[in-house]
This record gives sequence, C-alpha cells and structure tokens, in this order.
Amino acid sequence: MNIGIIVFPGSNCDRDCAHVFSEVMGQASHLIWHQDTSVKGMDAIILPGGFSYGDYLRTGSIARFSPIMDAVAEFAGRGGMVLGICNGFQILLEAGLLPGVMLRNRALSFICEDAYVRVENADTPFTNQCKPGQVLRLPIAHADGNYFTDPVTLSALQANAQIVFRYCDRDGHVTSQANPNGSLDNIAGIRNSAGNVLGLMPHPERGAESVLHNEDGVTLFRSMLSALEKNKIRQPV
Amino acid sequence: MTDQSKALPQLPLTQEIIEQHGLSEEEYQQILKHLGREPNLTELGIFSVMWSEHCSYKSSRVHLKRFPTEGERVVQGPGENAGAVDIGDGFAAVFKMESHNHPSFIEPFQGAATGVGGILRDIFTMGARPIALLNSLRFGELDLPQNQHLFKGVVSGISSYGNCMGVPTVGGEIAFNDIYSKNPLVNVFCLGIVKKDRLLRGLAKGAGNQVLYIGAKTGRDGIHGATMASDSFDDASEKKRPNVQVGDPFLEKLLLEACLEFLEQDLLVGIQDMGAAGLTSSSCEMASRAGTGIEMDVAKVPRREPQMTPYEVLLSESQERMLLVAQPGKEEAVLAICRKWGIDAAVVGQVTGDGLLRVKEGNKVVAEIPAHALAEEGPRYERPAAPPQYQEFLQSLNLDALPDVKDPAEVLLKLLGSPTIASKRWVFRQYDHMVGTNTVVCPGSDAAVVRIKGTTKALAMTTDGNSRYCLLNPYLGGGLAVAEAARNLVCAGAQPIGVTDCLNFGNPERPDVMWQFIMAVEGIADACRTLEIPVVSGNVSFYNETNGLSIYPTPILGMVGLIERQEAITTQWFKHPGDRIFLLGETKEDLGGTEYLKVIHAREQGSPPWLDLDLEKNLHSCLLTLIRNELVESAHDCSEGGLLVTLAESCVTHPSAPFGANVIISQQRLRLDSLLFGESPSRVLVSIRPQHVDQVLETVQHAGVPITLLGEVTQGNMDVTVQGPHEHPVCQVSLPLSDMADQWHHSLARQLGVEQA
Amino acid sequence: MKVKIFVTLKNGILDPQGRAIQQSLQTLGFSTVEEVRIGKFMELDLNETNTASAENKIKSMCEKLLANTVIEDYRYEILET
Amino acid sequence: MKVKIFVTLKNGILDPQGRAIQQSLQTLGFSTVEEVRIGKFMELDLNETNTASAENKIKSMCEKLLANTVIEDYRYEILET
Ligand SMILES: Nc1ncnc2c1ncn2[C@@H]1O[C@H](COP(=O)(O)OP(=O)(O)O)[C@@H](O)[C@H]1O
Ligand SMILES: [Mg+2]
Repeated sequence: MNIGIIVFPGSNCDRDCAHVFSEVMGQASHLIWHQDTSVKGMDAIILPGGFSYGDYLRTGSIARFSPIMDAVAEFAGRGGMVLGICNGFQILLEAGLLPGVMLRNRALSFICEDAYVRVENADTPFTNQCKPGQVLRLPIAHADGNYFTDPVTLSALQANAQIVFRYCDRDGHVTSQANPNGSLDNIAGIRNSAGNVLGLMPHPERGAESVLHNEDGVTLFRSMLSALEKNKIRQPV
Repeated sequence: MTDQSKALPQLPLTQEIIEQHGLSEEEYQQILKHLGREPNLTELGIFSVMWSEHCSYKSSRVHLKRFPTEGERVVQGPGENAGAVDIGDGFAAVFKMESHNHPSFIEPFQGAATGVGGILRDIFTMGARPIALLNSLRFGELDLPQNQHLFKGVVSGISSYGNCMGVPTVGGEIAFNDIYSKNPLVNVFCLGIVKKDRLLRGLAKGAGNQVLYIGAKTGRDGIHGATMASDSFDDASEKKRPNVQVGDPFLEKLLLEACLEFLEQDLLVGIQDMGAAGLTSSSCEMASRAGTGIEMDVAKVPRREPQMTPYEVLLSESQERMLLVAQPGKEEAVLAICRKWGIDAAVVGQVTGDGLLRVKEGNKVVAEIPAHALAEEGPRYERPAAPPQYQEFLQSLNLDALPDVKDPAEVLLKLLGSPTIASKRWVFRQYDHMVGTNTVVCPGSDAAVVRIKGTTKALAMTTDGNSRYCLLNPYLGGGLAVAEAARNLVCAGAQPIGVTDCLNFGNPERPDVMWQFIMAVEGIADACRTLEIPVVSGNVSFYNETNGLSIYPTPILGMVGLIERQEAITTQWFKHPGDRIFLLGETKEDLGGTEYLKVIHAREQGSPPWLDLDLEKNLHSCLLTLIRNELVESAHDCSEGGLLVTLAESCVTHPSAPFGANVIISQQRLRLDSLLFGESPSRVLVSIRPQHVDQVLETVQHAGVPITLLGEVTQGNMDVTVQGPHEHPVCQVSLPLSDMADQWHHSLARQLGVEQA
Repeated sequence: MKVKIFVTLKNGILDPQGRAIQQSLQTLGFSTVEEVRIGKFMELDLNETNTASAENKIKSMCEKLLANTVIEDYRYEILET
Repeated sequence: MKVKIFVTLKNGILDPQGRAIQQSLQTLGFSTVEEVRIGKFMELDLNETNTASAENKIKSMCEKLLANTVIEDYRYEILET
C-alpha cells in the first residue's frame, strides 16, 4: 500500500510514522510536503504529530491552510482513509474534517506518558483488528488534548458510535481519574460520520515495536491495511 | 592595514569605556599590540566579547589540557562545536553539554529554553541529527517560593523548546541545595548521530568562498550576553534584564531541517551556529580555525529592529542563527533550501586570504582585526589557587558525636521524600521523551537508552555530578562523578565511550574557587584516564556567584555508552519474584557528605567516600560481561541515599508493577547508618534468576569483585533484617510498597503544591 | 493603520488557564478575585487607508484564522494613524 | 468591579508567535498585514468597591503573577459596575 504522510513545517512525528509503515508494516510510505497540492496514488493519508507552525496561535490552526489540505479534504470526501495523530488530530478539527476543538490540558502542562484507551468501536477501518472494549496502552504527548464540543455534537458522536477511543484505566474502566487531560467524556479519538477519517491524541506509532516494549499500536495499522485490502477494488484512484 | 583603515572612526576611548567592556589595562595593552593602533568602539566591543571568560576560557584553558582527549573512537575532540565518537556501522555520535545559568536566573523559562536551543544548534551544526537531550539542574530548596518559581519556569522552558523541536528529553538529574537559591544551574546535554564521513566543521576554508547568514533576523537581544556570563551577579544585575533573549523553537526546527538538507546535498564548506557573541564569534572562529580571514558587510545582515549600529549587529545574541561558508555557485542552492523552509538568508561576505576579520557597513570599514588574535590569542591566566581556610573544618566530622540511626524505616521514608532523591516524574512527564521512537529506556532508570535505527546498537546516556562531594573534596568529587556516570551506563549494559563536561564554579579570581576548579579537573582527568573514557567536548561556567557567595563547585559530566546489541539492555527495577538479590562491591564506613547526613542531621561535612578506581574499573567490566551474557535481570547503582534507598528504588520504580524484597544484611563492624545509608561508591545492586546464580558467582569471583547475597525479590513488603554476629538480629525494617512508592513518587509534586495525576 | 483585536472564550466554555490563575491569585492572598478569564490580544499594523475595506479584511482574518469561532468571540478596535 | 488587563511584550523583545501569524496571514492573501504582536488579555471580576485600593492590588497582581515584567509590560482599565 502507498501511505502518504504530510509534512508540515514543525511536524516532528512524520519520520516516526514513515519508519513504522516502511520498516514495521512493510508498506511504501511517502513524505508529502505541505506545499504540494496532490495526494494522487496514495491509499491512505496520515497527518502526523508535532508542532505545526510551532502551535503558536492555536494547535493546528495555521497548518490547516496549507495547500495540501485541499487535496486531503477532497481525498477524505471521496472516502479515502485519513488518520490524524495528535497534532494531526488537532489539524483535522481546525479544518472541520472532524467536529470539536482542543483546549489546554486540565493541568495546563505538557504530558508525556503511557495512557490506556478502550476501543469503543471496533467496527471502523482503523480498529477492525481490535476486540470491542479492548484496552490498548499507547503513549500520549501533548499540551492541548482536552477535547471539547457542544452538547448537541457530543450526543451525535455518542449516538453514531463516533467515539472510537476513550481514556480508561488498565482494566478498561472509563473514570475521571484515568482521564489525563480533562477531555470531554474521556474522548481520546473520534471518527467522522462516514467513518473514513479518524483523529486520536495517543501515538500508535510510538507503540509499534517490541524494542520499545509496546506493540499495542500495531493493531491500528494492521486494521488500516486490512481495510485497504478489502476495499482495494472500491477504492477511488 | 588596508587603505580603508583611514575610514575607521576614531572615537577617544576613555578609561571608563574600556572598563565597562570588562577589559583590564593589561588586556587593553595586548589589544594595542595586536592592532598596532587604538581600536575603535566597535573593535573594542569585539575584543571584549571574544576575550571574555565565556568565549576565551582565559582562566581555565591551561588546566583543561589535563583531560585525556584521545582514544580509538574519538573522531572529533574538544575545539569544535561538539565532540564526536565513532559508534561503528559508519556512524558517529556527536555530543556536548552547555550551561545557561545566568540567563535562567534572570528569566527561567526563556533562559532554559534558549539554553536548549543553543545546545541543539551545536549538534546540528556538525551535520548530526539530534536524537536525545538531557539536563542537569540545581536549585535552592523548594520551601522558598522563589526557588519553586525558578524550578517550574526552567522545567517548562526546557519542555517547551525540546518538545517543539521533536528531540526527546530522555534523562537528566536534579539536586536541591540552598547554595543555588540565587544562582540556579541549568546545564543541557544533546547528542546527535551523523554519518562519520559527513561530519561538518566550523571552518571558513578557501579564499573566495561565500559567507552566508541564515536564520532569525538580528535584534538587539542579549548584547553582551557573553560578558554577562563572565560576571558575577549582584542586585544591580537587575538592570541587565531587558537583554533577555526569547527562543523560537519553531524557527529552529526549520533551521535544523534546512541544515540537514544542505548536508545531504553537500553544499557547505563549513558551518557554525551563532551562540555567545553571535556573528562576531562565529565568523572569527571559523576563519581562525581555517587560517583564513572573513570580510563581511553588516548592512546585508537581516535585521529585526531599525537603526542598529554595526556594534549592535556584531554583538547581538539573537537566537536561531547560523553562519555558513559555501563555494561560489552553491549559494543559490543554499538560498533555495532556505526559501523552501521559509528562513531568512543572505550572502553577507566572503572568505579572504589575509587572516583578518574585516567588517564593513556598505563601503565603510568599521572593524578590522586579525581573526586569530580574537579567537586564539586571548589572554591566558594561571590564576592563584589555594584551599579555603574552612576546608579543614568542612572535612572534619566526628562520628562519635552523632547518634546512630534508631528507626531506619522512618529515615528511609524521609530520604525517599527528599526532593534530590524522590522521583523526578513531575519533571520528565512534561518532556516529550518518546518522540523519535528510539527511546528504549525512558527516564526513571540509571541511564537513558536510545536505539540507533538501522543498526543493532543503542546508546546509553547519563548526566551526573555531586557538588557536596566536590565542596568537601574537589579532587575526589570530580573522580566520583566520573565513576558514577560510568557506573550508571554500565548498569544499563553500555560500555562508556566518551564524556563531555560542564564545569560550574564561582569566581575564578578567588584563589579558593580556582583551587576547587583545578582539583576537580584533576580528579575528573585522572578518573577518565583510568577508566579510559576520553573527554571530547565541554564547557566552563565561572562567576556563579551572587552577592559575593559562590556556589558549591559543581562539575557535571554527560557520559555516553555504547550497547552493541539491543537485547542486552538492563534497567534498575526488579522484574520477577524469586530472583536473587546480590550486592556487587563493598560497603564501608562512608558517611561523609551523604544525603543522609544532610537530610537527617542537617550536616554537609566530612570526607566524601574514597574511590578506588581500579576496583571501579573491574566492577564495570565484570558487570558488563554479565549483562552481555544476559545473566542480569536488573542492575541499579548505589548512590545518594545508600544501600537501603537503592533497594527501595529497585522495588518501587518499575513502570507498572512494584515488587517487594526479603533481604538479610550482616552487620560486619559498621555503624548501622553507614551500613544502610552510607554512600560507598563502586557498588551495584543486581537481581539474578535462580538458574543463573552459579554462573554469575563464578564470573564475579573470577573477576575478583566482592559479591554478597542479600536475599530475593518477593511480592510482599520490603523486609530487611540486619544481623549481628551469630545471626543475632540487630534491627528489622518492614515497609509496605505502597508507603515507599507514595513517598517516592509524589514528594516532589507535593512540595511544589501541585497535583499529579 | 493600527488595529487591536481581542479574542476571548465564549461564555460557558471552560477556561482552565483562567481558573488556574484565579486560584494562584487566591493563594497569593488576593482573595477578592472572583473570576479570571484569559484571552488573546493582538496588535496589527495594516497598510490600509480605507476603514470600511480594512474592517472587512479584519473580520475575515478573525473568522478564518485568528479566532476559532466554535469557542471564541472576537472584537476589534481600529486606531487611525 | 470588572478589570481588563493587557499584557504585551516589551519593545525589542522577539515575538515568535506574532511573526508566525503575520506570515500565515500573508500566505492567506492578507498582504497588507505588516506586523503582528501577540499579547494576553485578561478580564477579572474583583469584589472591591474602592478604586484606589483596587488599583494597588491590580498592580501588585500584575507584577507578581500576571505579567512577566522582565519581558512584558502591562496596562489595565477599571470598569466600574
Ligand atoms: N531533569 C531531568 N530530566 C529528565 N529526567 C530526569 C531529570 N532528573 C532526573 N531524571 C531521571 O530520573 C531518574 C533518576 O535520576 P537520578 O536519581 O539522578 O539517577 P542516578 O542517581 O542513577 O543518576 C533518571 O532516569 C533520570 O534520567
Ligand atoms: Mg544511578
């Protein structure tokens, strides 16, 4: 598969994602410069983590105007798979490809540690290799991961099973104690209503190799590949 | 002198102006000799920064020669922007440590942030991609709000810059002592990886080559930062405040990627970052190293503020700037890469053959000085040195006057809660320590370990230094710091291959400070020589003194170790119940200078533990053999807090599951507090699977390293029995893991009055 | 022309920074501080002379980039110079 | 009483945020934006009635916590209510 990874000025997990797709998953990964205007030939698009434009105004707010984002939006509109990780999730929110906003973490500081998330919807192209309710250990690293949206949107997310990951404790209990950043309803990741765009704060690419003592993130990438495999015939070119 | 020299403005330089520039009469005479005439104001400014302590190492240079700097693996020793060692597979590790003490005291957030920015540039200047940051910090005790403010500010500054750059901060160390209340220390270490044959240097080779300026526009920030770092603090220093430099990590990230692209396309002859003394030091150092000259036009330098004089442009310490030298014809490609990344860039001059730093503003020459005189021929001092009168008093400690420990459990809990010993999780949780997906051992073990992609290898890194030991005996203190750093690496399974240092001291014009400095340098040099670890880079920070009070002598070492196979990496925490716990090395009566004496008896006195370097070396090679043969489950070196703290840490520091221990220690003839909390060096606590015990014992005994069976790992409490002769129990400690864990994990956050999730 | 732009959180949106600052002011002994709301303040130099056209541009900058209108309100002042 | 506090960077201090925002406004086609400076804006609710004493407190809050006077200036407005 051809995996396109968008490089914004200030992206810093772009090479980590490329490493996982090429070296661990055995796929072809392509770094795509934010000034480019096409994602032609790509089977899936990753918006990686980092600090696009230094996150100097609001996270993701400047990156979403990058020339490549029109192509990404169009790709998503045609049903193409788009995964936004951390800063990538924030960019998807600012771009309106996913609903809601990110506020500062409840404790106001940057948090880097392992978090546990529960798979709330295992019937998505990003989680089809997970069991419903499965608990994954995934690293988080962000200062603005406190997801927020209005009550109407939240109800819609809940009703349409758009909440894909929620922060939980090691045993899968979704509690406020297990919520690292104050995120609404313990939301760690959501998808769009069509199901082909996912944003999540944790970094699956940081948990994809045994040498790093964590392979829980691989399930996401395997899910994506399996979904692509199945859809290959239907996939728009 | 060229014809244009007539155009040099000749302002009368008063005695006062010369003094304001921190130049002595004698130094001014030397300037006259180098120039053969009076300098103008701009030239005076240039000399003043280049001959400052910070840039010229005038008080330290003669002594730093003692360091062993050669070794099979050394690719680049001291003298460049950073040192480099060969790690095989065609790669070199490039690393260095720098201080940013004074700026961090003035403005903790920006001071620490720009410190990180500076050390990163030192690394990518060499063509290396930075892959790890560490930091070593000293603050006053946290009961003072001012110290909390400095501590919080520094930590968030480091986190903000490093995280944004996407370089993981994988380790460090922090100690608290009131001596640092008015002079905190912020030392930052960075390591990068480069193809060995692509290492870049700060050389302005080749007359006719183009000199380019890239990066941030120049503003008036930090003018005379280098002279400030060469000056003591007093309350009047407040006035220097508007000089604060603000970091722009986003711009630096772009600069990093652009510089690595220059390298990939082989566009450069030389490159150097503009650190202290900015454009001046980068240009004259590059010329001096290559034996050339540089002519540049300050009018071409991109500026942020209107009406800057050449003096200001030359001395500005605006951050995130680099000076490049490229062959004619390649500058267009350089500029194109800069445009791609949105970075300002301009050709500002060219390399000349006349050895002069010639600065023009348009057609007018505003300064003309031999580059070599600025960079290499600065003053050198062999300053008077003598031990302070109080040294004997410090080293005397009458143990008989101290009651032995009554309740070891209570003391242990106190020590685990001492902020110097307690977990620094509140700190490193704010640092992205995983970005780059190389961090195999995250903060929380003796050394951080980072794998090298594309190889089977990994590098271990640590920073260490114990300033109390150095106060009590600077020679021993220096050696002990080297030994501890190396031991921490070995505990991870790494062979130490190189070291960088950051020597933080008081006012070198005081003989006692100079004595501390010389002794510490000797201690470090002797230890490095015996342990065969070359010093490849470093930094000296003098004048760490406020209102006449100097800090404790604080040399910090940043050491790097090589792990050949990623399978043979060890961490400090216990892993399986039933594993046997052994102590390698011997416990002696070593209470002097311990954390125990300070926390429990409020004394910072005595002789620090004696260090037997041969024993230390033997221990390292023996433990490395065991780890490489995959016979060791955990290894944790005994340092601050002694044996009992080490044991407790091995119990509770596991990232997910703590373990208990059942341990019996036989009393020998030591005081109980020495036995449990003394800090004898050359000791490591290991846990071994039962089936490996015989093989381990054989190897260790064969190597002649003392080894004692202490007990085994359990799932219960930490139970320790001390036995006298005939197995007579002298004392018993039984602590639930939760009590120890709570104390160790949360004390720091509690002292800061912040919640920790 | 100089423009001042104020971006503030909408009413009802949780302001963790404001809350934290209010709490630390309380700890510092400023007990009469009942609420703190944090916003952004921007000063722009615009090379424009026509106020009406400038206003259009300012609104559009705010809507597009400077404020996230899902959670933020904005307000501006034009200072003729 | 309601108080508005404005915290801005001192002259000559680098403003990386302002620079990044100015550049992106340029890219978005707002070519007349020549400079952007970013500051903080705070609204405080104070339970005070005496303006003079309130002013003292406000100054002290700014000096101690709200502004970093090493690099920032502050200004305030009191809105009687
Ligand atoms: N400033 C810091 N930044 C990041 N990690 C830190 C810092 N200070 C301490 N740590 C981490 O906490 C752990 C314990 O540190 P320390 O007690 O100094 O270890 P040791 O005594 O073995 O040298 C180490 O893993 C270290 O890297
Ligand atoms: Mg250690």
